[in-house]
Parts: sequence; structure tokens; C-alpha cells
Amino acid sequence: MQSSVSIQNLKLDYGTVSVLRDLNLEIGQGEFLVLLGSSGCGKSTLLNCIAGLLEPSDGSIYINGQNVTWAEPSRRGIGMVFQSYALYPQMTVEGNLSFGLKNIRMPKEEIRRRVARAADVLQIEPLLKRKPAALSGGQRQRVAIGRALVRDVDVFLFDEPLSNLDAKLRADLRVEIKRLHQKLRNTMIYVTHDQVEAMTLADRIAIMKGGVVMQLGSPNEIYNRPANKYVADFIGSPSMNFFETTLSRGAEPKVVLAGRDVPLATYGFVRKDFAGAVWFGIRPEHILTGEAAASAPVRFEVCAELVEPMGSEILVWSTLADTSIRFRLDGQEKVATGDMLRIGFDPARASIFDKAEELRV
Amino acid sequence: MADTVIRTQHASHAHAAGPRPRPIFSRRNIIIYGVLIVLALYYLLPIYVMVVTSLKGMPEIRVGNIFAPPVEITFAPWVKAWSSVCTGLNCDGLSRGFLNSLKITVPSVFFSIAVASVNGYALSMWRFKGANVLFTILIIGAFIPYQVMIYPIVVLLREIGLYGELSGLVLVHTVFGMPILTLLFRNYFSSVPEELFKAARVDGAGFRTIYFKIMLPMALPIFVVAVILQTTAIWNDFLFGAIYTRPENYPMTVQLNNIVNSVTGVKEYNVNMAATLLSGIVPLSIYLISGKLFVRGIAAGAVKG
Amino acid sequence: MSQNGKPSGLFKNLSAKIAAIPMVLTALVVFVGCTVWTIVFSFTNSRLLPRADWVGLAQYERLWGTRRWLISIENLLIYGSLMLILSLVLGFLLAALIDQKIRFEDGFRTIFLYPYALSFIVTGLVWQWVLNPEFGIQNVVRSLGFGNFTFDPLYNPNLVLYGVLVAGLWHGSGLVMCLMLAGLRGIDEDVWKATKVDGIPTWKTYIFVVIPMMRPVFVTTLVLVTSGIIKLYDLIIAQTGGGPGLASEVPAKFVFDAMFVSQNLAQGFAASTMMLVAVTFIIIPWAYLEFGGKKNG
Amino acid sequence: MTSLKPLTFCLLASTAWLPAHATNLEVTHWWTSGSEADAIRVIAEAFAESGHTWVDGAIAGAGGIARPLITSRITGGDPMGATQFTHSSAMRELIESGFMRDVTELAQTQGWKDAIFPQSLLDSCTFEGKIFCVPSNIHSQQWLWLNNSVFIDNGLDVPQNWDAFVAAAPVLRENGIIPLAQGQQAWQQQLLFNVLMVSIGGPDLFERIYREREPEFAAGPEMSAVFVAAGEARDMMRGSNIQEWNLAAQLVADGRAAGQIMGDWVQGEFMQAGMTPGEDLTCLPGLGVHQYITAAGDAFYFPKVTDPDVIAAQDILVGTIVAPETQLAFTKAKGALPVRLDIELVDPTPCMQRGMEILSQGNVVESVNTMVSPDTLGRVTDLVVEFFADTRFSVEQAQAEFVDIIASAD
Repeated sequence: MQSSVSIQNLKLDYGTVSVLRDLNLEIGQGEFLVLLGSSGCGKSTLLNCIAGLLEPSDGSIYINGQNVTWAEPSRRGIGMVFQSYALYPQMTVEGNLSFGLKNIRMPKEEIRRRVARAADVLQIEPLLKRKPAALSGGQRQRVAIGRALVRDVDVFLFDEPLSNLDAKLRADLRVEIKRLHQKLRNTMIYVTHDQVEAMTLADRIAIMKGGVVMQLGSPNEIYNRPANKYVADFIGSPSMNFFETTLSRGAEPKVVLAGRDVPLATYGFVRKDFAGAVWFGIRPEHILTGEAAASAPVRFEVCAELVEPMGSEILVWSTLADTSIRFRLDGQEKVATGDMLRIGFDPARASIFDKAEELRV
Repeated sequence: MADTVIRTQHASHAHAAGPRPRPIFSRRNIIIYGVLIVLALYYLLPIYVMVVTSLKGMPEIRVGNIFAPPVEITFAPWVKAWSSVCTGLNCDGLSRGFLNSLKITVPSVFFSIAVASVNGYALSMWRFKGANVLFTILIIGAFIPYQVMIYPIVVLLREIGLYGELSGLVLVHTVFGMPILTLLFRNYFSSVPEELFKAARVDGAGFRTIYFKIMLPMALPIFVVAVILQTTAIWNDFLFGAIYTRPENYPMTVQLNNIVNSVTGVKEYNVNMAATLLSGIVPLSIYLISGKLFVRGIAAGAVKG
Repeated sequence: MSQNGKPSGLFKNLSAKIAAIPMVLTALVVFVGCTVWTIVFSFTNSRLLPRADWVGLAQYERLWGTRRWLISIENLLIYGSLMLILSLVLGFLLAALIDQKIRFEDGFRTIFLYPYALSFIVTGLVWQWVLNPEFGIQNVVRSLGFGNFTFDPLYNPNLVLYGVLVAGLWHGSGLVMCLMLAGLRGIDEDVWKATKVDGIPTWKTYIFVVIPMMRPVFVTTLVLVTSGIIKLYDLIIAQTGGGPGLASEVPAKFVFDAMFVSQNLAQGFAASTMMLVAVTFIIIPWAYLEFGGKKNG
Repeated sequence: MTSLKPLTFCLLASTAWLPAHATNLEVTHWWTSGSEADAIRVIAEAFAESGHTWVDGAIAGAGGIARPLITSRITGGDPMGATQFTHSSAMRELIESGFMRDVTELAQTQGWKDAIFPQSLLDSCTFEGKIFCVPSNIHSQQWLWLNNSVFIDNGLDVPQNWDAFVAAAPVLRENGIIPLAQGQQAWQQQLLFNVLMVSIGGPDLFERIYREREPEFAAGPEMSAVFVAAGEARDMMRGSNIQEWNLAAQLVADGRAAGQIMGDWVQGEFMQAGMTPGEDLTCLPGLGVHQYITAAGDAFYFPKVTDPDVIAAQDILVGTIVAPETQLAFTKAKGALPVRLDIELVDPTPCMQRGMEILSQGNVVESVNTMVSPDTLGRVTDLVVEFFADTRFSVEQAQAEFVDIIASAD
């Protein structure tokens, strides 16, 4: 597959601070890539570099095989949607949509056609004559997407487009973006700090930290086989439970947890001969309870210290091997603080990271 | 619009202290209005003196006190100040300078604001190398007493051949208005979301397009502030107007100076005051008309980070 | 934005650079150039015309041995600090009062602001009148029967600066009020709610919460007011002429008189150089704090 | 008011109906008050008869505003056609630098050497043997003006000299009258001091100090007497809280003050207030002591220009200013003395007559402006301003500082 966007050895330094370090990324034609990370990880910076709004210190960026590292943003064949919508307040919706086209002196007829099409796709025809101030947040963001749409470009860049919306609108618009992608099949690069958006939208997710990509992979891969402790911790809510322990390789690999051996024969090792201090991680949703716990390969009994009912499920806080842990119960279970609960898990679903480098074992 | 919203919401705090309805003559109100009225008297006293004096005849001024209302109201001083008082050889009052003042003020205000707004825009949005050094120099420039610059500017204008020309004076006003105006515009444009600028760049808009199509229409409130400040400053300017132009272009303030500042001869205070008020009418009316816009404009971003 | 040796580095943002030319020229040619010129000729013996007749530091020695210059500086320090503090206090007080959802807000605001529309010459003239003992306030009070009432600030060397201050405040505090009012209106009303809930008295809220939040307003105001103070000249000329004696002389007047009345350009240049040095010492650290650490650095 | 067309009309009209060689000659001056404007109008109208156009550049405020403006215009390369300026060494640098036009030739053809009186006026215009200006009128400064009725009403004789005036002061003070009314402006205080120096110290002391700059004279007993007189004046001035000289004159005319030391131009102010010199008003030249007056006055200078039309217009203006007819009307309007003796004054007041007498006797001192640089004069001014304002400033200290200034004067 020819890559749509290719980033090679990209570096960006502000004085002595490096924001992007030697970054490489290949994004396929029609792919939906999400750049995920907490604030300050460099994800927006990377997007701005792709857009041409920031100039990298070194490295190059190719879009559709063209080296666009130093090209003007408008010459890169991209459209961009911003968190704050960035609609031109004094122009009508129509003006906002057509502004970019007028700048390249496109014939009026063509402009009208494209605006009409975008308005149709996004269902904003009734809003065309309004000013942004008269629109709701969701409508504004739709117009902002439309502004990228009319440009008829191959690559769409989204910079946290849903962060300013309330939870419900966010979910609606998320679906809409997904539909749009299915319909248009352009390359989309989407920056967010919201893992739900990332998981639901992405073909692939790039998790970033400190200017480097920690892991690049499908949502499934990222969730199930995080490459390092940072990714494991970052993805999933509530986040993964970690225990400090030691991986030993006797007859079969095992760790000791709360004085009990946890056999790791079923665990899919990446590094077959690693032994030593590790983080042993298990997601709250992979901790089994009740009857399922009874048949789990590894079983414990813990005390419910804090109970958080959430309707569909109950989150329980407890302690195991001197470590605070969380796990989930079905929303219908009856549990009170102080209750003793049986839990268990399948070591095959665990994630183990060496302590020194925090990489997957 | 945003301002009124803020105001009404904000104002609610003032009355939010207790559930009971407040009487008009509450202690709080008496204090607030009392202080305001006393202070208002301080601000009004001088203009009262000016107006009252300008409506008196000279004999009345010589005997009476300056605060007494005129026994016999006469508009003769106003007529004289406008059309017949001698400013040197020419006895046609302030009227001769009025047009000149307009001719100086309008282009000076226009150019100084045009240049300063572009400066502020370039400084806040395009951040080229050395922008902060440049801006710091400009701010220091705001502190240089004009008198110090008179001589070098003469030499400078002479070298570029604009000395004595109206355009030279416009240039001088543009230069000296630049520090404060650039500060205003820079602050204002800094408060414009950066994403808007980025969006425009993605939309293919360059330096000029972004300025004219996006920033200019958004910056109207701050333009109002700049116009008010500059009109006042340039209209009231005497020093530059007298030094960098020829007599045929002398602004009204030169005539005002000639009327008010004459060293010898009989002082006609009523005419002086009328002339003073007349010369101040343009900036005064601008403030009266657009005072509201002024505050709103400043609130719209002139004072933000 | 443009940095080290990019393919099209020089022409990147070309229009932005072209647009900045007037500013660059003003900053470098007018402000820096003229300043350097002034400093250079302050080491000469120029009288009516600048001439390269070098005398070293003689002008500065004479300057600092001149009582009038020392008095001017002292006066500026006294007037300046009082003006700065009082115009901020008065401006803030006015703004806070006007911000209390009062009736006739527009009227009050106009009353406080209109003096700013008038020139310093007019301001000085009218306050000279009002404060004049022969026909101003003193005369009026005496005619009411208080024969011994004395109020002649402009003719008392110990009070004259306060007389000028009254006029200066009258002229400038309205603008400060506007700036402060804008700042107050820009404050999130949640802050007020929070302090009400916490039971913090209003005055404490203003001093410990609101004012610190208005820092940018204060910075702008400070620049405007301070630059006005340093340039103080017209008001003095119109109101006191520097008198009585030398009691209201200020540096800007010293510079002007040296250059154009005494026709000793170099002495005037030396004095203005000293003023510039003082200003630069105040501004540079401020500018560094203001822009140095920021994102756009 | 003679109806003079507004300037703009003049300019428009000039192209329409004036002869082809008509030239606009811009003349700057600081004569803006009523009588001064009347006076300058005399010259302007006489000049306009030649067919040229007088473009009026009036700027009020001699020292602070007009002078920097005029020098800036000249050095800035955009000179006016002609400008009023006081006789002074202030002009010297402009002349030295070659900015000003030499009018010696015109002076010779018009016979100024015989016509202009006193000749010191021409001396002031002369630099390295060449004449650079045209004197237009003489003003003298050394006058003490007294309101007779104030003294008579208080049972005093009207003083005929400074000492008698000083002696009368305590009585006046007791009766709530300010003995000496003086404006607070620096130039007036400097004038007062230098008048005391000429009148109390005598013309010889004055010139010794200012022209010869002999510090031992500045430190000498005659100068001490001048400073004592200045100290007396300081006491007598107490309470005259006004800035302008015309307000001081008003205090005298109203009877709130007894006298004022001021130049001859103040006479018009008194007459305007209804006083008749010689009857209600006593004028004492030289304060009734050393009856010498400065024959300093105003003069016109002509910047060097290249346009031959403007040069021709300058020539005409030079002739116009010294012409006897112009002199007569001009000095009458201005309340000044003419620069030539061959003019019969119409209805001169006793004070003006006295002035003419002194002039014709040759009891003339040079103006301080022509003897020391403006810089030195500025320092003297600063000193006396401080001295007059501060009663704690002792006579001895003031004299000591004065000696320092004279020692380094130029």
C-alpha cells in the first residue's frame, strides 16, 4: 500500500527543549490514524508540522509522495479541523466554507457546487446564511469539518475536534466522523487525548509521550498487547492494576503474587528468556469474580474497601499484595464495604513489563 | 454584545449579598453615589469655569469671581474666537486652522493606525526573529520625551525631503503614535485564538488576506479605541504641528497658542476660554459620542496579556 | 518562524517581513538612531547647532552640578510616584464604583473621561485659574467671609507639585478608569460568587483576588501612565512655568530649556541621555519578564 | 480691525490678479497680541504695496516655542523668507554657519549708518563687519511704574527713586498693599534682576560684568548693593501671586499693588486700564537712579535662499522696515521707540518723551542678550528665579553663585 503521509526522522526543538525526537510514521491511503497522548506529548505539535503550521528542525514530511516539508499549509493537500472550531466570526457559514476556495480563485460555480455538497454531507444547509455566533457547539464543529471537506483534499487533520463539546454531542459527532470516513475514505489523522475516541475511530493508534511514539498499532493490539507500561497504563479506564514482582524461569515461567505462584505457561512472551524484576499488570475488567473466579487459573480472596456503583457495573477498590487494585462487578451484584470477595484471573490476559525499561516481556 | 452579557451577569453579584430587597437610600447606595457625585464635581469644576467664563463679558470677568454664573450671557467671545480674533496678522480666529487640523488629523490617524495595526498583527501572529527586541525598543520609544527628538527629526525629515510638508508631519505622527498603538494592537491580536490564524493559513490565506479578511473585521473594537486615542493626541498636538509644517498648514492649536499664549497685550479671558473649548470640541464630541465604545473596545482585548 | 537555512528561508513570510519594515525603520532609525545621535552629541560642546567639538564628560559634570537639574529629578520622583499611585488608586476606585450597576453609568463615565480629550495646555491653563489665589478658590472662600483663608498651592513652593498633581490626575485618571473598568468587566463572575460563598468581604476580594487577576490591565496602564509622567512638560508650562522659583521644574522642561532657550544643545542632550538611561533601566528588565519567558520567546 | 483677506483667499487671489513676479514671502514672528498684531500689520501692508504677498507665520511665545521653531526651520533646510528675532548672540551661530543672508549692501545703499539711531542697534546686527539684520524698533526695559493714587491715599509722597520706594514699602504693606507686583515667569524675574543691575549698580558695572566678564566686579561692593536691592525687591514682591506681567500691571492699576518694574510695553496696559502717564502713573527710567536704558529691540533676519524672486522680496521688506513712514506707524502701534531719530513722534506720552531724551543723550547700555550667550543668561535666570522665590536664599550665597557663573560665562 502506498503511504499517504510519510514522516521521516522528524525533529523539532525549541531551544534546548525537544518536542519531537526523530519521529518516523507511515500512514496508509485511506487510513484513520489517531495520535493519542496526554497533553504535552507532542501530538498536536506533530499534527501542526504535518499541516505546515510549525516548521520542523530536521527531517521530512511526504504527502502523497511529495516532499512538503517546507510547503505552505495550503499547498499540502490537507484540510484541518480545530478544537476551538476556529470559524471566522464575521463570515457566514457559507463564507467560512468558501473562504479557502476563494483564496485559490476557484470559479464561483465550482465553489457553489462544493459548498452545497459539503453542506449536504454534513446536513448544515439551513445554517448556510448564519454567522458562527448563532450556532451551537455541535453545529460549529460540523461547519469546521465542512471547511475541510470543501477543499476536496486527500488528508484530513483533526486537532482534538470534540474536546469542547459536552459528552452526548461528543458521542454523536464521533459517530458522524466515523461515518464520514467510511463514506469518503480519505486519510485522516486525528489528535485526541480521549482514548474512547481513539479506540472507536482509529484504524491504527499512535500513542505518544515526550515527542516519541510509544506504540503504533490497531486499537485491539494496543489494548491487549501494550508494548510498554506507559501504554498499558494509559489505555483502559479504570487503568491497569500493576504489581511489583519478580519473573523467574524455573521449569516454567512464573511470578509470585501475594505469596502465591502465578504460572505463566499460557502467557504470550515476547522475550522468551527474560527473568528478573517486573511489573505484572492485569486490567480491572480481566479480573474475574463470583463463579467465573472459581474456575480461573489464579484465585485470591480480597476485602472490598471502597465500592463505586456505576449502574451497569460496580467498581470495587481493594488491596492485593500490598497494592491497591480495582476490578469490576456486574451492576446487579450486591456488595458492601468490608465484604470478602473471591477474585481470579487468567495469566494469559496479563501484561508483564521489565522494571528497568518498562517494556513488554 | 458579549460585554453586555458579562455586565448583567456580573452586576448581579453586586446585589447578590442578601435576599431582602434593597431600598434606594441604603447606606451602600448613599456612599456610592455620594463618592461619585463628589468626584464628579472635581471633574466638572474646570469645564464649568471654562464655559461660564466664555459666556461673560470682560468687565464682568475683571470684577467677579470665576465661579459666578454670568450675569449677562454673551456669545460674542465664541464668535470672536471662531472668526475674528487675531492670531498674529490674520484676524479670522480659529476658523482658519480648523480645516488644517482636519487635513493633518485625518491622514495621520489613518496612517498611524494602519501601520500600528499591521505591526501588532505581525508581532503577535507571525513572530519573526527579533520581534520582541523590536517591540521592546518601541516601548522604550514611548517614554522618550518628544522634545528630545525635535532636532534629530528635523535632520531626518530634511534628509528625506519631507521637511515642512504635510506628509512629513503625518510621518512624524505615525512614528510617535506607533509605540502605544502597537502595544494596543499587539495585545489585542494576542487575544485572538491562534487556531483561527492556523485555520486561515490552511485555507490558503497569506499575510495580507488574513489581515484584511480575518483580523481587520474582528478588530473593530480596538480600532475604535485607537481612533479615539490618536484623534485626541493629534488634534491636540501643537509642537509637531508648529515645527514640522509651514504657516499655511498650521493646525488650530497653533492659533490657540497664539491667542492664549500671547506674552504681551490685554488678555481676553472669555475669548481664551471660548477658543479653548472650540479647539477641544472635536475630541470632546468624539468622547461623548463613542465613550461607550471606548470602554467596550478596551475590554475587548486591549488590556489582555 | 523562519530559521536556520531553510530551502526558502529568506522569502518565507516575505509579506510579513515587508509589512514590518515601517516598524523596523521606526525602531532602528528613529528611536535607536536618534538616541545614539543624541548620546554622541552629548559629549560635544554643541550650542545652537550640533557640532563635533568633543569635550568628554564635561556636559555631564556640569549637569550633575546644576541645582536645577537635581531639583527637576527630585520633583519628577515625587510627582511621578504620587501620580502613579494616585491615578491607579483613583482610576480603580472610579471603575469599581461605576461597576456597581449604578444608574447614569454613561453619564458618570463621560464626566470622568472627558478631561482626557483636552490637551495638557488647556488643562494647565484652567487649573492655574481655579487654583489662582486672586480669582480662584481662595478668592471665593474669602468672599464668603473667611478673610484669612489661604489656598495658593501654585504659589507655595512646598505645595506646587500637589497643585500640578491635581491637574494631572484630573486629566489622566479617566483613562485609567476606563482601562480598569474594562479589566473588571473581563473578570469571570464565578470569582465573585466564589468569594461570596467563602464570605470574603468585598474590599478583600478586590485587593487579593480581583487586582491580581487584572495584571495585564495594570501593565498597560503602567506603560501609559509612566510614559506620560516622564514626558511631563506641557502641563508644567501651562500651569506653573516651573515656578514658584524652581519648585516645579521637571527634567523634560530642563531638556527643552537647555536646548532651545539657553541654546546649549549638548547640555540638553546630556540631560536627555540621563533620562533615557533611567527609562531603559526600568524597561529592559520589565520587557525581559514580560516577553522573555513566554511561549513566543 | 482693518479687514485683511484670509490667507487662503490671498493665496488664491494672488495667482489671479497680482503681477507675474509676485512672490510669497513667509515671515515668522511672535507678535500675536492685539497691539503687536496691529504693528506687524503696518509692515505687512507696506510690504504688500510692492505687489508681493506676505505669508504670516505668527507663533506666540518667544523663548519657549517660536525660537526653536524658527531655528529648526532654518537649519532644517526649509527657511522662511524673513523672521523676527531679538538682537542677540543667539543668532550668531546661525550666521556663522552661513544660514543667514548678509544685507550689508542694502544697508549701505539705504544709508543706515546715518539714519539708524542708536548705532549700537547696528552693532548688534554686525558680525565680522557685515550686517545681518534690520532693526525694527527699540524697547527699553529699565522702568519702574508707580500708581500715584496708592501712595497719596496712604499719606505717602510718590517716590522718585528706588530707595524712596523701598522706604515706603512697610507702610504699604501695613495697609494690605503689595509694594511691588511682578509676574512669576522666569523672563520677568531675569528682567527685574538685570534692571536692578543697570539702575542700582550703574551701566559700567553692568557692562564690566556681562561684556568683560570680570568676576571681581561680580564679587564687588557695587554688585552687593544690587543683590541687597534684589533682596528688598523679593520682600516687596511677596504676595504678588501671578504669572503674567499684564496681571501684575492690573494689580497696580487696581491699587492692590503700588508699582511694577517692567519694560516700556507695559505702558499700553496701564493706559488701557484708564491711567494717564504723568498724572496717575509715574514712570521712573533707571528706577530713578542710573537713568540708562537698554537700546535693545526687535530685528528682522533674512535666511539665505536661492530663489531670486524671494531674494527680491526680501530686499523690499528690508527697505520697508526702516522706511520712516513705516517706522512712524509701526512704533506707534507697538508702543515702542523708532530706530531712527528723524521721526517726529505723534502725541508721545511723558514717559516716551523721557525715553527719547535718554536715547538722544546716548545714555544707552547694551542688552544682556548681545553680551552673553543664552546659556549663560539661562544660568543667571535660574539663579535669580530661585533667589526671588526662596526667602531663605541669602544675598551672600546668591552673589557667590553669581560670581561662579560670571567666571565661567561665555
